[in-house]
Amino acid sequence: MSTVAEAVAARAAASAGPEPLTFAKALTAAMADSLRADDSVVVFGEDIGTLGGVFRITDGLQEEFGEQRVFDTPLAESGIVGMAVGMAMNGLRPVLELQFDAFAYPAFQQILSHVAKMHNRTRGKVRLPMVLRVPYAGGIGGVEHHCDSSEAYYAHTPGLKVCTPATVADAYRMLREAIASDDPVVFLEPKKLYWTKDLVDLEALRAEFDAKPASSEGRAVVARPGTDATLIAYGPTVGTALAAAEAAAAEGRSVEVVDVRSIVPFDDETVTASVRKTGRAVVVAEAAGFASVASEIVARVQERCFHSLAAPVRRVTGFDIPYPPPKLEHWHLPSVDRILDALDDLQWED
Amino acid sequence: MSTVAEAVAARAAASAGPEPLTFAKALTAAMADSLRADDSVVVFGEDIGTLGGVFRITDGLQEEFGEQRVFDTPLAESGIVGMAVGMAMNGLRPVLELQFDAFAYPAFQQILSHVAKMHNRTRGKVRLPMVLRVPYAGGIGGVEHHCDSSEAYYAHTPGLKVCTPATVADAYRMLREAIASDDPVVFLEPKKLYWTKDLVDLEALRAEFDAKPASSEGRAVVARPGTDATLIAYGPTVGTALAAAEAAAAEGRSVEVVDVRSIVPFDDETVTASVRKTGRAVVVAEAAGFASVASEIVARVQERCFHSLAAPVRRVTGFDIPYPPPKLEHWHLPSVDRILDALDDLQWED
Amino acid sequence: MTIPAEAQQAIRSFGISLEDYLLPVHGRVQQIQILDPSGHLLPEDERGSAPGHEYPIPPGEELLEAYRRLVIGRRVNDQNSALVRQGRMAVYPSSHGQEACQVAAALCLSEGDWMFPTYRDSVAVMSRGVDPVEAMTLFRGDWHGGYDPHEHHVGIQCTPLTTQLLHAVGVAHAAKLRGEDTVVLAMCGDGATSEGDFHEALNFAAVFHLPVVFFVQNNQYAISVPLAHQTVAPSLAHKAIGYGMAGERVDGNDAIALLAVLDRAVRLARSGSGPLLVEAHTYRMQAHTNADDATRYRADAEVQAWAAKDPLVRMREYLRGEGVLTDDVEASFAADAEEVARRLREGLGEDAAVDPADLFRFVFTEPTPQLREQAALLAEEVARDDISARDDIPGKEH
Amino acid sequence: MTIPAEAQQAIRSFGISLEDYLLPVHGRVQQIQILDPSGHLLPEDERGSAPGHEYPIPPGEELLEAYRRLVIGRRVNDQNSALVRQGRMAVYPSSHGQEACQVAAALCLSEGDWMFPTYRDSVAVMSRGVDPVEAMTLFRGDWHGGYDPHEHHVGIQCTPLTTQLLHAVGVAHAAKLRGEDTVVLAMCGDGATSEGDFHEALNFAAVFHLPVVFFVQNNQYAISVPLAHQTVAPSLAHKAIGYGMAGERVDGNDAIALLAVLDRAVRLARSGSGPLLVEAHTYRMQAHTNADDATRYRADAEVQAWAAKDPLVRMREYLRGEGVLTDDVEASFAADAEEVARRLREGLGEDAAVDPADLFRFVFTEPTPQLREQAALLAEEVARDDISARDDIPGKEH
Ligand SMILES: Cc1ncc(C[n+]2csc(CCOP(=O)(O)OP(=O)(O)O)c2C)c(N)n1
Ligand SMILES: Cc1ncc(C[n+]2csc(CCOP(=O)(O)OP(=O)(O)O)c2C)c(N)n1
Ligand SMILES: [Mg+2]
Ligand SMILES: [Mg+2]
Repeated sequence: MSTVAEAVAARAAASAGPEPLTFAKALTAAMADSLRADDSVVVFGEDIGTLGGVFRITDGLQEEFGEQRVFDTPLAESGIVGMAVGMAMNGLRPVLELQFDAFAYPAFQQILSHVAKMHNRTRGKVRLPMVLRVPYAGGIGGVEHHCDSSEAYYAHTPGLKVCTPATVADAYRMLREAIASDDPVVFLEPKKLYWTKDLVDLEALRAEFDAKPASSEGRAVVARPGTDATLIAYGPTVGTALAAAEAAAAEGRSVEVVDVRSIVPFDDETVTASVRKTGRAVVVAEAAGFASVASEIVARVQERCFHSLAAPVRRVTGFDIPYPPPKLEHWHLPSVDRILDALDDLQWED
Repeated sequence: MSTVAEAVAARAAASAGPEPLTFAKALTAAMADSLRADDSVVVFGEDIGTLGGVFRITDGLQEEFGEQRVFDTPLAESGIVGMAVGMAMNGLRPVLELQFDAFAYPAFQQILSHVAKMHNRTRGKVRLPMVLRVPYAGGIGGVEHHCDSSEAYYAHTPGLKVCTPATVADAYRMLREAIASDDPVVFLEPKKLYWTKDLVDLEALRAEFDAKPASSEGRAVVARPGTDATLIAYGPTVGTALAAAEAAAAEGRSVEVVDVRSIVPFDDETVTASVRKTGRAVVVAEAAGFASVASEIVARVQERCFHSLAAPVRRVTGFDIPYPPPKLEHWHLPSVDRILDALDDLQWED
Repeated sequence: MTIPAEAQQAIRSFGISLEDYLLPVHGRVQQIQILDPSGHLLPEDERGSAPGHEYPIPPGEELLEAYRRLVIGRRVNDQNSALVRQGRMAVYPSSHGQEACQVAAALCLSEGDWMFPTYRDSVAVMSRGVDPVEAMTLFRGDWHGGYDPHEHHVGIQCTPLTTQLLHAVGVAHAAKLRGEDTVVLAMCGDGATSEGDFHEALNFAAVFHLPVVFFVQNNQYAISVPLAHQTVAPSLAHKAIGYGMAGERVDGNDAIALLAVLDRAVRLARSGSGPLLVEAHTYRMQAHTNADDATRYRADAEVQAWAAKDPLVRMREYLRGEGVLTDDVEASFAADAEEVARRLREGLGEDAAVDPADLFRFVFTEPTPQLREQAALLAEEVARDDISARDDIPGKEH
Repeated sequence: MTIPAEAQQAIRSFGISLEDYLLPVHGRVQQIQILDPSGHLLPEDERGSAPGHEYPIPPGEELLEAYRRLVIGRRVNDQNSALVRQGRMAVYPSSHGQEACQVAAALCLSEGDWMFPTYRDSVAVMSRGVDPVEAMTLFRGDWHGGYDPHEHHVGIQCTPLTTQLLHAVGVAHAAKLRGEDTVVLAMCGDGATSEGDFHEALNFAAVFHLPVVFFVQNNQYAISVPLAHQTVAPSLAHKAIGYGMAGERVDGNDAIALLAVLDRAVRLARSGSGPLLVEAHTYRMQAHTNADDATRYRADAEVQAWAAKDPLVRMREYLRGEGVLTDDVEASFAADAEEVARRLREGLGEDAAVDPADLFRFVFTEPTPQLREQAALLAEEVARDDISARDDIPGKEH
């Protein structure tokens, strides 16, 4: 029986053109291709073997690559990350799955004190090429501890690269780049996007990666061009920002949307160019706003675009509350209306 | 043999006026007074009993209050915090010492998923009156893992109060308030201030606390008035900011310094009033700047004071690097000169 | 740290005791079992206990009450699973097959004692007295917890694995400092024993010599991961040794053995033995939760083999054999179970009103200025009725 | 997961083996000891090993070489403590009194093997071949680590307690997946065994059946906290049981016993036994570091009692008694030690130049645009010479 990744590949090759592919399967394909391309890649975590992961992102990988390269671990997150540090020290490229955002917390000492610092501590003698895949954020009706937006913890920690895809193509592209990176990468996967689909030419993406394996690393992208204001979003809120831009267009306002993609490093160039052009900006993120990645983006934008700004940079973020229970989460999440309100607030009368 | 806390108290009472007191001894006195005033207060952590803590902040407490109320634990930070959660659930007020900033990381799951959320999760049925004392930040020539500035992790987590004193009087005042608080408080102690001294009337502080036990909770304070620009600082950088203001005064510039004191909740009123008045602001913090408390302050200030600002809000923070080794740390830490440079940058010519 | 002589004597034969492993011997993993799967009493010398330390069979009324709760527990599990299928609950981790553990956990405790359960222990929580509908609040998605932990001395059902064991230790420690004789039952699964907090909790309890009974339901799987990938120790009860603690392994589908062992454990703990570890050998008959597909990782034959060891059937056969369980009594138990099921159906049948302002009410004892601002923003939105009319709500589609 | 029959046989009497604790027996904690404190061989039946599994005494040259390293190790400890007092180093955690453990840890490994040391294991690190001055970089404050871990297969000396045990497990796992026969020695202290990572590391090593020898130097204190507040287990070696691992306890001031036990452990691990746990019973003769004041928490009498068990004296007496250690040989060892001390004094005697640009060089394999900006800012400051002239540098006063 061929694996799903192969099936996907076969289908893509046969049709030689875009096919509907889920975000989840794009991630699976990225891992399968990386395992195929590089013997040193290993994949492990909780339930990622036989089960294929609770979100089925590693589905079929153990079957294809065997229990030596794709395996379940005992249930201990610090153990998973700490063991990966040693494996990376000794020539492998571990790709870990931490089952849910909040269940990475037991591993924080290993992540903050070792994953982030080993390269620096050893003056570059020890590289830690490892990827920490973290399904994050909410909007899926999950109970407590299953929907945290934890990017700020990672982004604030020097020595970690942090990125998050918002499209199916980026899911493939960015995960392959993360696995190929010689630095540790925290790869944040917006859970609610796992089941989204897009027409994607996987063969073209493969060719793109083979030709320029780091083409999108560290780069933001303009997801929708516009002239009157800029929405800056990443991961789970990119879609909401695009929907808001669409709604604003109906009201005659041309709104540009920037998809940040890479939180660390941050693409000041793309973001600054957009806001200097439009003169107005709203940062949209799902995490609690206080001392967050959104705060950082606001701080950078006002520093760099001060004289172009017609209004203060606004934020639409999650409230400063523990992630709410399923029945209340829609009040917490940044919504199109809340974004439109923030846009309306940008002192258009001045 | 009387305890140091008593000795200090006796001295203060005898002289009936300000006495030179170290920051460290002010903290000791605050714990001693809290233990005396409230039977439910217990103090524990690593080496805090017989030894009196590696910084001697709990010196004499076990002797005075006994091994039931002041005790050493096995060496396990998650254990310390998790056990404290249960003790707080069952009627006690634990005051914990986490030996150094980076050694709180093993406890992050307990802190982020339980300490911060228990009250919310139980709709207020379970209160967790506990204080996590964390010696933090650098400037003491400490080796790696002993000088992290970890406030952003706590401040970003909804459900935690976070504060940090910068003066000897505040060390006493704020720690007593934190212990009296019914919410969990992360109490950040700038290590390099432990040995600073100030003339402090401890009896007056006691009377102040007895009269208004939460008088400073959540409040920032103007540490030095000025008219031309505002320096916003907290904990270890307040002193540096004051020195910079002094130096600026010599150059004819009147600089106001706001000591934030309470990071969560944040005193927008005091900060906003200052910046609206001066029209210029620099945030000074020791932590790495990216996605930090400093970012948050910049974001809030530009949102609230946009039309008063003559220049973008600037930051002087630690670089986005792992805390450097002793011989290099002075290049990393916010310095008077770097603050003066930032002030110079605030577009005075416009 | 001194153990009363009487307790000391008793601990000595509480399974793997402190004195038991100091010099080499050879043998097999012992396990306490009193009833065989067909409901017959095993011969005394095959029950796994050390000679002279046999476990007494609990009195008949206790067993009958236990069976009643088993019947209710099974019904609760099946009713809740049905409610999930009907979309009345977000998720339900069923303890179908583990009801004997659930019921024994509740029955072994006195009123002042505390229980610290996991997400899977809803039946134990209800059996302890918590209102069934309140217990389901978490899984229904109205709030993170629906009951007041102080009311029945039951911690909020805990998801971050083994973190609750430390809370149990803290509750016991506070009680001890106040001189109360509270015993705390700290529950977790087999997979959870691999987490660092398990280690720290057992060690803290042992070093502070606290009356905590650690109760591990070894249901053979952590989601899809079988026990063999979790540990290669001869048993999970053996983990007690490293903490200077006594441990015991018990058949987790034998309610009589469970009651006997847990009763003794609680009694020992109360009399100053320090903490104890009990491993119950059982099986999760259904998938991890409704979101899981157990056929991906385990064979039907294995499930069937365990079905033959069903804890209800075994107890029923025994009690019928003893003549205690008549048709009438059975009918009344069934009616009790049906009543709880009805309460669950009714309680979860209609949507309880949720108040968006609750988002800000309980973060702190008093909302901060920042939270008041955010609450005002939301209140304004709600007032505009924008939100209720919106279609673009993220997550609505799931 | 299959253990070769030969190894299995050997493990059976490797102290507390899997088979040893399955049924009750009574006795005392066993400990391997070969030399008594006065340097005489103990009678064979008092050495603590199971009959038929006695530890052979290592050959004379190995013992002589071990003694040479003991002498150097002691000199290194004392020299470094002196350099701290002279302000040439920021801090030094001395292993004075634990040199036998340090030397045995280095001697038991082959070239391809790995060592994962703690902050206290500088002597072991140097004994493994790392340049003494490079090893001191961390404590001197020039950088976080001064040597290349790959060069001698020695992890950077680790401060966050027991985190390095997991790195050791990972290195062993990677080697195993590649089919290499690397053994990894993972070191920690008694206090560190209470941390969650200790538990996770031992369990991962056991479940993945990896050739890791966990080596705990039980020096009776974690800073000020005595062992009794850390654990109530009969010994730290007993912690092996909960992971299905074999453990052994050894006199940590008896270099011969240490070499015998560690040599066997490494051999067993290499031959497929899976991980093993060795606890060495020793004593930290000096304060935790120069910043500590040990008189606050321990009595002089206790320290003196341990001084009488000094590992150097014992070994010296034995080797002199055997006639292997002549005055000439001793003089040459002393000269070797003096040579290392001289290198330390010289290497640490003058300030090495530090480059502020290093702050940004190694954060990532390539600096990010943000780091380049920050580096430029600092470079500009440095160029203006402001910084070197500044008096207000925070921390300068300390
Ligand atoms: C710290 C943490 N990591 C991961 C998870 C995700 N998770 C939930 S249940 C589970 C398996 C638990 O298995 P076990 O302890 O055996 O309990 P059981 O579900 O079998 O009752 C996992 C991995 C979690 N809840 N918490
Ligand atoms: C996670 C963590 N917590 C706390 C500390 C602070 N600390 C450094 S050494 C030490 C004591 C360690 O004792 P032990 O493991 O016995 O080793 P020893 O110092 O005796 O060699 C402590 C508490 C630390 N380094 N790491
Ligand atoms: Mg289980
Ligand atoms: Mg020690």
